[in-house]
Amino acid sequence: MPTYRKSPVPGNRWLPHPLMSLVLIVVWLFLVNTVTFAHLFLGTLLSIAIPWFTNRFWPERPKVAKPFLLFRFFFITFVTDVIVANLTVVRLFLLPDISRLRPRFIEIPLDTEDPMVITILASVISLTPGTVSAEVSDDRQTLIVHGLDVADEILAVQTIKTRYEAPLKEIFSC
Amino acid sequence: MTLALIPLLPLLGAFIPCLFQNRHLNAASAGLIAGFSLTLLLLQASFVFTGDLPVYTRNWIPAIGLTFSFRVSGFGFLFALLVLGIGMLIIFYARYYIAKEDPMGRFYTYLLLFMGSMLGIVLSENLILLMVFWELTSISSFLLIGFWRHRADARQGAFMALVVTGGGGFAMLAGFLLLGHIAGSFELTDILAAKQIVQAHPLYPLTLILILAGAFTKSAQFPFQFWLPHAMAAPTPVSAFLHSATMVKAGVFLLALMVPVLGGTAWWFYTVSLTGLVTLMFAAYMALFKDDLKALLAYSTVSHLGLITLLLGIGTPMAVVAAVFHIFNHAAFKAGLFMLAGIIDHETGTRDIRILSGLKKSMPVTAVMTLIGCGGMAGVPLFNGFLSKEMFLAETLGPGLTGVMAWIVPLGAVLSAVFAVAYSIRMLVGVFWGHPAQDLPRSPHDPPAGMILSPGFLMAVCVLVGIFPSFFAGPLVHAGAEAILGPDMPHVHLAVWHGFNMALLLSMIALAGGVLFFGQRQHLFDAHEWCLRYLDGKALFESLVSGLIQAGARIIRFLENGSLQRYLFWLISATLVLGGLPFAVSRTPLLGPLPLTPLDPVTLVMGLILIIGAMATVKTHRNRILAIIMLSTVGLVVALAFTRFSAPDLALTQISVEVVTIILLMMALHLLPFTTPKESSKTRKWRDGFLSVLAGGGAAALAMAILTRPYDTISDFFLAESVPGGGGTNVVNVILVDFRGFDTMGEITVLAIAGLIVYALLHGYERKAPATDEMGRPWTKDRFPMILVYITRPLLPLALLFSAYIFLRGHNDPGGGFIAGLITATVLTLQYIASGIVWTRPRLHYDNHIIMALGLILALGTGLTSWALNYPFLTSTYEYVRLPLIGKFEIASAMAFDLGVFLVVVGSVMLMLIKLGAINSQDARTVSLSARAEEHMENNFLNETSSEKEIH
Amino acid sequence: MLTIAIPIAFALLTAAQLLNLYRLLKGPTLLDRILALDTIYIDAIAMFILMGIHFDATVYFEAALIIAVMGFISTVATSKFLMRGDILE
Amino acid sequence: MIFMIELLVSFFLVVGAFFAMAGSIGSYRLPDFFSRLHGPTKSTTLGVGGMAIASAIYFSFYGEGISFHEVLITLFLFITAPVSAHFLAKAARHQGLHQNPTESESPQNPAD
Amino acid sequence: MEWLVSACFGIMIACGVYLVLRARTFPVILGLTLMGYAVNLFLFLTGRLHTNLPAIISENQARYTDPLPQGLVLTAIVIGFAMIAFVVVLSLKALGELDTDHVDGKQEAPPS
Amino acid sequence: MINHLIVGPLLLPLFMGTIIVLNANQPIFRLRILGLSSCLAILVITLVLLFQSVNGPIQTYVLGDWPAPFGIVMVVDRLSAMMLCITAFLALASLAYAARGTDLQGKNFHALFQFQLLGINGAFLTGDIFNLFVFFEIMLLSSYGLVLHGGGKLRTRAGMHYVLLNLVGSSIFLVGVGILYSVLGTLNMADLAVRMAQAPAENAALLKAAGLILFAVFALKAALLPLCFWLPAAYGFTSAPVAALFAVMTKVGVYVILRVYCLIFSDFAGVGAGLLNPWLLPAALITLAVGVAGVAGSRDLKRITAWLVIVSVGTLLAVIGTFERNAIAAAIVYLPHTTFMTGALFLLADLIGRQRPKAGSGLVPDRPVERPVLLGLLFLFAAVAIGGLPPLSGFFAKVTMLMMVQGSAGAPWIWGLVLGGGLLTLVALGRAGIIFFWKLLPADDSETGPEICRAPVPVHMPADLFPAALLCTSPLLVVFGGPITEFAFAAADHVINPVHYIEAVLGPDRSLPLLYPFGGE
Ligand code: NA
Ligand code: NA
Repeated sequence: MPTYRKSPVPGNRWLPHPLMSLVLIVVWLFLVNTVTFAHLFLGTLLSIAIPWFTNRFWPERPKVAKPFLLFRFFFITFVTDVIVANLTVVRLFLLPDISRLRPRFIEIPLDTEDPMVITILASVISLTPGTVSAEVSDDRQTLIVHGLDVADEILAVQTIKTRYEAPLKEIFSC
Repeated sequence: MTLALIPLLPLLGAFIPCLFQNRHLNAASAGLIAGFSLTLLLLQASFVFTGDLPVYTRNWIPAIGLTFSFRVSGFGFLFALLVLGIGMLIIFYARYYIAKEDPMGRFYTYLLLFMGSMLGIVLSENLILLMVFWELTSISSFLLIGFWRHRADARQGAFMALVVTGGGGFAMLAGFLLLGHIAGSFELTDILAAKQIVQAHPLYPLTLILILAGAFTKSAQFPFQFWLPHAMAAPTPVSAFLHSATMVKAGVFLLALMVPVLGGTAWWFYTVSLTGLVTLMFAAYMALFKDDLKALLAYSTVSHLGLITLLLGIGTPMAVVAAVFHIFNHAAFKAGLFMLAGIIDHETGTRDIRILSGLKKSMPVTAVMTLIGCGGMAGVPLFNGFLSKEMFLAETLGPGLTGVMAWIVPLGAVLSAVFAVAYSIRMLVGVFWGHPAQDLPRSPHDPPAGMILSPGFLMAVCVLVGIFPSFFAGPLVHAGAEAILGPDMPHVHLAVWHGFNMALLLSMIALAGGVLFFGQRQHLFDAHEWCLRYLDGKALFESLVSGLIQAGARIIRFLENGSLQRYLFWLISATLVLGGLPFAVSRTPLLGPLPLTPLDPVTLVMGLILIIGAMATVKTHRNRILAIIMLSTVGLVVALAFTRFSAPDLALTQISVEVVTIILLMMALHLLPFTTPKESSKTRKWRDGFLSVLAGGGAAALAMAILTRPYDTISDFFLAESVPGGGGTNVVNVILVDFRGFDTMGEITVLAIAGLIVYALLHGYERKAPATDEMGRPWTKDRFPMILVYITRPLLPLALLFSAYIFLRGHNDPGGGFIAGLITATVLTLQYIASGIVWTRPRLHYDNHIIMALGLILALGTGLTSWALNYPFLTSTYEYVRLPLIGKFEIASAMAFDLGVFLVVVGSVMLMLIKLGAINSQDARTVSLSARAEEHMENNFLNETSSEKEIH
Repeated sequence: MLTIAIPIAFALLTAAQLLNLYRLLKGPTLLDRILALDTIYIDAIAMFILMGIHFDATVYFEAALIIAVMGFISTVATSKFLMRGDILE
Repeated sequence: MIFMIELLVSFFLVVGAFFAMAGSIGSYRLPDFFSRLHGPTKSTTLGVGGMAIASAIYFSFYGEGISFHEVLITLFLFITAPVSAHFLAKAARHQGLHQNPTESESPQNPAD
Repeated sequence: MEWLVSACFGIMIACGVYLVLRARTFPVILGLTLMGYAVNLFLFLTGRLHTNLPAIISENQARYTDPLPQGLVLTAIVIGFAMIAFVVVLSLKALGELDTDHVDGKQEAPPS
Repeated sequence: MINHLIVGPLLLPLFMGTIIVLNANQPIFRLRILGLSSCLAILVITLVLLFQSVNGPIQTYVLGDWPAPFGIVMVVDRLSAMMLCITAFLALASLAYAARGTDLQGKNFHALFQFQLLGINGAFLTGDIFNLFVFFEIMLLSSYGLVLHGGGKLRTRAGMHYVLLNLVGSSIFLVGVGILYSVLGTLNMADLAVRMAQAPAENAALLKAAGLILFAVFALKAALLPLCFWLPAAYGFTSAPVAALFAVMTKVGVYVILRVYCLIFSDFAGVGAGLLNPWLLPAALITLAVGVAGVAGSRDLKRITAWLVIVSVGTLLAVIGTFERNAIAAAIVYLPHTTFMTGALFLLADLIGRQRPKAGSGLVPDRPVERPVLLGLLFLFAAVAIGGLPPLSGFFAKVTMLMMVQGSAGAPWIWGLVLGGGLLTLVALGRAGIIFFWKLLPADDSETGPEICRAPVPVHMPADLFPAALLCTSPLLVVFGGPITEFAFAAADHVINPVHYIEAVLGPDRSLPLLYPFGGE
């Protein structure tokens, strides 16, 4: 069973979810498209008020053990992979002979049971090379993935596990 | 006022007898009221006999010429006297007649009501007022005839009387309205003076016919005579009252009343006299064959009314005098005879002439009185009936009749007189002579004095008038006739002996013929059986009524067939016809002068998607989930179109609403059948298709007509005032929360109502969902897929922030409370979708009713604050506030209003969705509860308890 | 430059929408159609953004964002409907 | 400078639109549902993301100030698109769709 | 452009009318929804077609589209939504009470 | 000085309805007190408005303080004040009756009732055509809820027909409003009238189409043939107090027809002048005829009453259809009478039906009702009034109408149908009364019978009072017939002559384009 932290460590009664509040302030500034003190003030108000309300919906929160790794994973590995993946896929779409594709399901055994990590992993897989995550087995032990053009199943599984699962596990330390 | 009190006393006092349980008090109070009335009437006697016409007038409804006015003419006085005099006798008589089991108080109430209405008829000065009392007699006689409600014949008789006389009343009302219209007034005094104008008017014949219809139905003239014999189901005092002096006499009263204004024309003469003649003969003939004493008397009554009608139809002054005299005489002997028949019934238990026999021994007093009454009825000399009948016979020979009528009328008169003598003899001889009857229900003897007193008084009047007519009846008849005839009043001397003349001869012939007829009656009886089948008015009436009822039912069944499709077809067709007609008949071109804007390919393609999506929705509507998908394509493209044509607010709203709608539809679809069966016939499909194409074509044409026309709009005001007046740059939003804030107020009320209704409809409603999908596949056991659960949680605060953004910017940019509310509601709903009601509800434990109500109150309260500043409801205000660091920002009251909108939207949408989702939650939990789901739920509960702890 | 790029982008997006429409009508499975609809939603977002640039107006942004939110919820609800029948349980 | 910006915007626009269309081509051409799923999930999402970036650049230079809110759209799509795809795939597996389109897809739409 | 928009409106009305005339509640609701979209569009059209003239007061813009119909449409959309939500629930209620989704409560389909 | 009372009949039910929603979980008696006190207060307010309107000018209330053609305006003239009063009184009696138990048959009854009042009052008050749509929707949606209140097979089916037809109707309404705006560019009804009078001929067909399309909607609400067939089932199967209140709902349709076609499409309206003149009278007469057939052919008192509602609409609109001042005045005289009496008859039908175990309100003999004297008397009262017999209001209203249509082209038809219809009504109600109160089964007969459908519900005294209160208006309408008729004529003056309305709403300058038909009153 995953370990849920019922009470967030850094939060308290009035600021239950500081990280979320920070994200919300940033998003607010993105939304309003201007950085003025007024909007910062308003954004802060909202960023305190909204988590206060939504805290109950997200009592168990992932703890980011390695923020830097997170940053590197998303802004380097992920972004490049997305672009590469898309170029690959587009090439496949435009293949003159579409029947050359080798679509198939592959099963990836999971090393983690943390639902957040599984969720992120599944999403990342879907956005990157030729794969779409299709199902998490009921016991959360396997992730079933559809590959558009899979030459070597074992290689594919291996790539996913090392390139995505391992860093994610490390980031969220589980 | 005294005048008005004469009819009003019995009417207003009618309820008094009802108040007592004691039978003596019932009768005494009724008698007292009638007595008061009579006293008041007699106070008027001095005026009447000196030829004055006392009138009491008060304004009532001037616009329709209705006044509350009464008059006592000599004729009215005569009638009122009859009504009250006989009425009091009846009250006295009924005290003994009405059985202990019957509610006597109610009887007297009805009787007084009737008496008052009757007095109203004869004393009204205003024609509409007269009509009021006229119909009141219909109602009260209905109650009286149906007094013994447990008897089927009483019910039928009452109903028939009501319908026939009430219906006649409606015709008469029309006639009166025409008459008043022609004469320019509804006051009798004016109308009676308007003979020339009325008779020269093109509507005179119609007016006459309508008024006569009322009079004839009331006085049971042919062919409306049939109701009267059936009204005999009433208790005998009622018959005695209604069918001698009052109800049926109202008809002839009216005829007589109208003689001065409507009489004297060929129309009048032929209609009235022929009707009278036919009635006279027919009823006299029918009376001959009646075995029931009351039935015999009833037909006799009809016949005598025919006689009076005939006299009024002839219309010569002497005929009118004769009519008035006969009205008086007939009232006296017929009321008495009815009472006597009642006594016989009361004492022997039957009224059947065939059973009754030889009663003269056991009931000598009754026998003598019946003899007097029958004498009057048959027109035997020395009894009152003889005098007026002889005057009648004289008139049938008089100069008033010419041509064919000159011999038809006398012939008919004599023939009916023969019948009258015959049935009178039959009544008298059949009951009192012969062998004493053996097997009567009761052993007969003369009734108690109280019961015999009333008929006794009347029989005394018959004899006294019969012998000393000028002393006992002269002044009354004179005053009565003079009131009708005015200056035409002839010199009349009522006397028993007028010398030997043709009339006397005819009387003698009648008497002799009657005796002869009575002897030969058996042959006639056989022939009569044959006629009866064809002359049964009751059967005709009943088949008419049931025919009408069935026709009504058939029409309704044909039109109102309970098919919504048909009703909708009519609605749409009606709209098409109405909307299309102006274009069909006018020559104006469809298109206006505005130039068309060029079409670009992107818009074309999007339009194409919309068109295809709409058509695909129709094409796939049997596969419902597919149709939903097609429909949402249309919704999306509509939103794109709004954006394309400069309506970003609309696009936002459209998209949000569309998604919520789709979710709603799918939630419903889960419980509804997945597919629609094919059940429309080819014709229906073609018909509907045709209508659809017409509607679509019409709609498109309409849109073209509009888009190509220039127009001049008030919107410039909004554009100009939005910033300075409303404090916002988004004009659409300012319109919503300010210029037309009241619409928005109504709109959120609609939403709240929808929430309330959905809650009300679904409260306690449960429905088992199908266990498999439409292909028979079982549902997945993964109720709350993990990935969705964990993606929605961080999404919630982000979406709420977005919603706050949309809300706050609404006044100046696209957005606003409604869209923000929808986003919030949808995102919260997403929590329910992802994690289920059990998990989510405790985290959102707000009562959506309350949120909704608070929203409404906030909106309302914002609007009301303007009252304090003496501005109308919903007057908005805004202020630019400058704070240190933060700078200048705007506070608008419209924002508070918009927050109300937001709350209502959130509350109602959540209310609807959650309530809808909860319909089958019980079933779902039990049906497909897997181990995994159970575990999941357990977790949820764990989380929940802990989080609850956190909160408190 | 933009005067060329925008029409090209519009043309490409329009073509994409047509292809989506084909898939929407053709199916063959219901899921194909749902996918097609989802794609129409996303391409609509692209069109909104493009319109914003084309008209030099910022008002299309919210519409785009709302479509993104609503399109997601719509797809999720429909998929759940297919799997569970009961969307909100 | 202006030209470079315009070029950049144009580039992102066209490339984004191209990816969006490529996604649709994928869903148009590919033989089975699972394969078709790849197009919209990846290409279209990226395409829209590209156009959002174009918009961000455009409005940052031509608008009233820096405009980054388009990034939010991209972000949101990148979060939700895989979830949608995952859900659709899951539903498809639940419905028993297989790689081979001819086997299972015929009885799906009784009304067609 | 006007022709296209008018045609769209007409076809939506036609489809809506046809569906509303069906015998089962669900297609009727679909028809009502479609008609609702169409009528909202029509109401919007009473402000005529304007490209890129949103009614948001700004110094850069000289002309604006007619904002009033848009306000009306917004109200109409909301009311229409409330009505559809209600009628959806009503159809379920009717199914429970009448045990059929026929609009007239007919139990069996008549032979076609 | 702003007369805030004008919005009282709107804000009060809105506020009280909301308060009731907030108190939804409180004991029912509290909700009843809230609802009834609201109705009572509305009645008082509307009475004040009525008295103000008797001698005063047309009053307006500009919401949001935005001047007339731009903002939304409420208008109180004599007719609307009277309609408000009628509604308030009927609502009070109906709600009091519902508080005898009907309100417990489902949820949210009291809140919906208040919102229903809001909708109806709004439709009477508003001077803006789109706002009229909004109030129509409030009225309809609440009525959907009330019609369905309590549930049950027949009620649900009838309710569904009612709902679906009206939903389509709402769409049509919007199309009509849209056309009007697209040509005339305004929504204020007075402004519409002014602009209609000035509209060029090339827009005539479009404007006429708008008017006639709107007529289809109003005809649906008012239940004119062939759009009336939802009514008998909907009114006949819903709960009695709701049906009683709904006696005024069709009158909303009538009112709106009167308002719109005497104002926007009046005789002075240029291209739209006299739009409805050829249509209304025949449609109304056919409705009247079919309504009478329904009255005669129905076998249940509730259904009879429902058809009587159609008859009353047919009568009203036939009279109004002459579009003459006097006739309209007569219709205004008839309106309160027919509304109250049909409302009372619905309640009576329920009282009677609840006490007859087998037959309910069906025209079949059954056991005697409890306290037959009182119920019988009330029924007699109602029958006499509705049948148009004296001495109750029906007779005088009928006389007034017949007299006032005299001289118009349709007069013979109106006379014939009104009088003939009256006779058939008399037949139907007489038959019903005889069966209910005279033709009885022995009291012990039904105890053993197998076909008992429900136990008779004893009726407590107060329940009788409410139909009685409605019936009491009938003699009052008669006794005060003089002033009432005078009022009706004054009200008709305001209705038939749009200048007054336009002046009140837009100020004297704006009505100049219209002719002063009565020489500058
Ligand atoms: Na559910
Ligand atoms: Na459920």
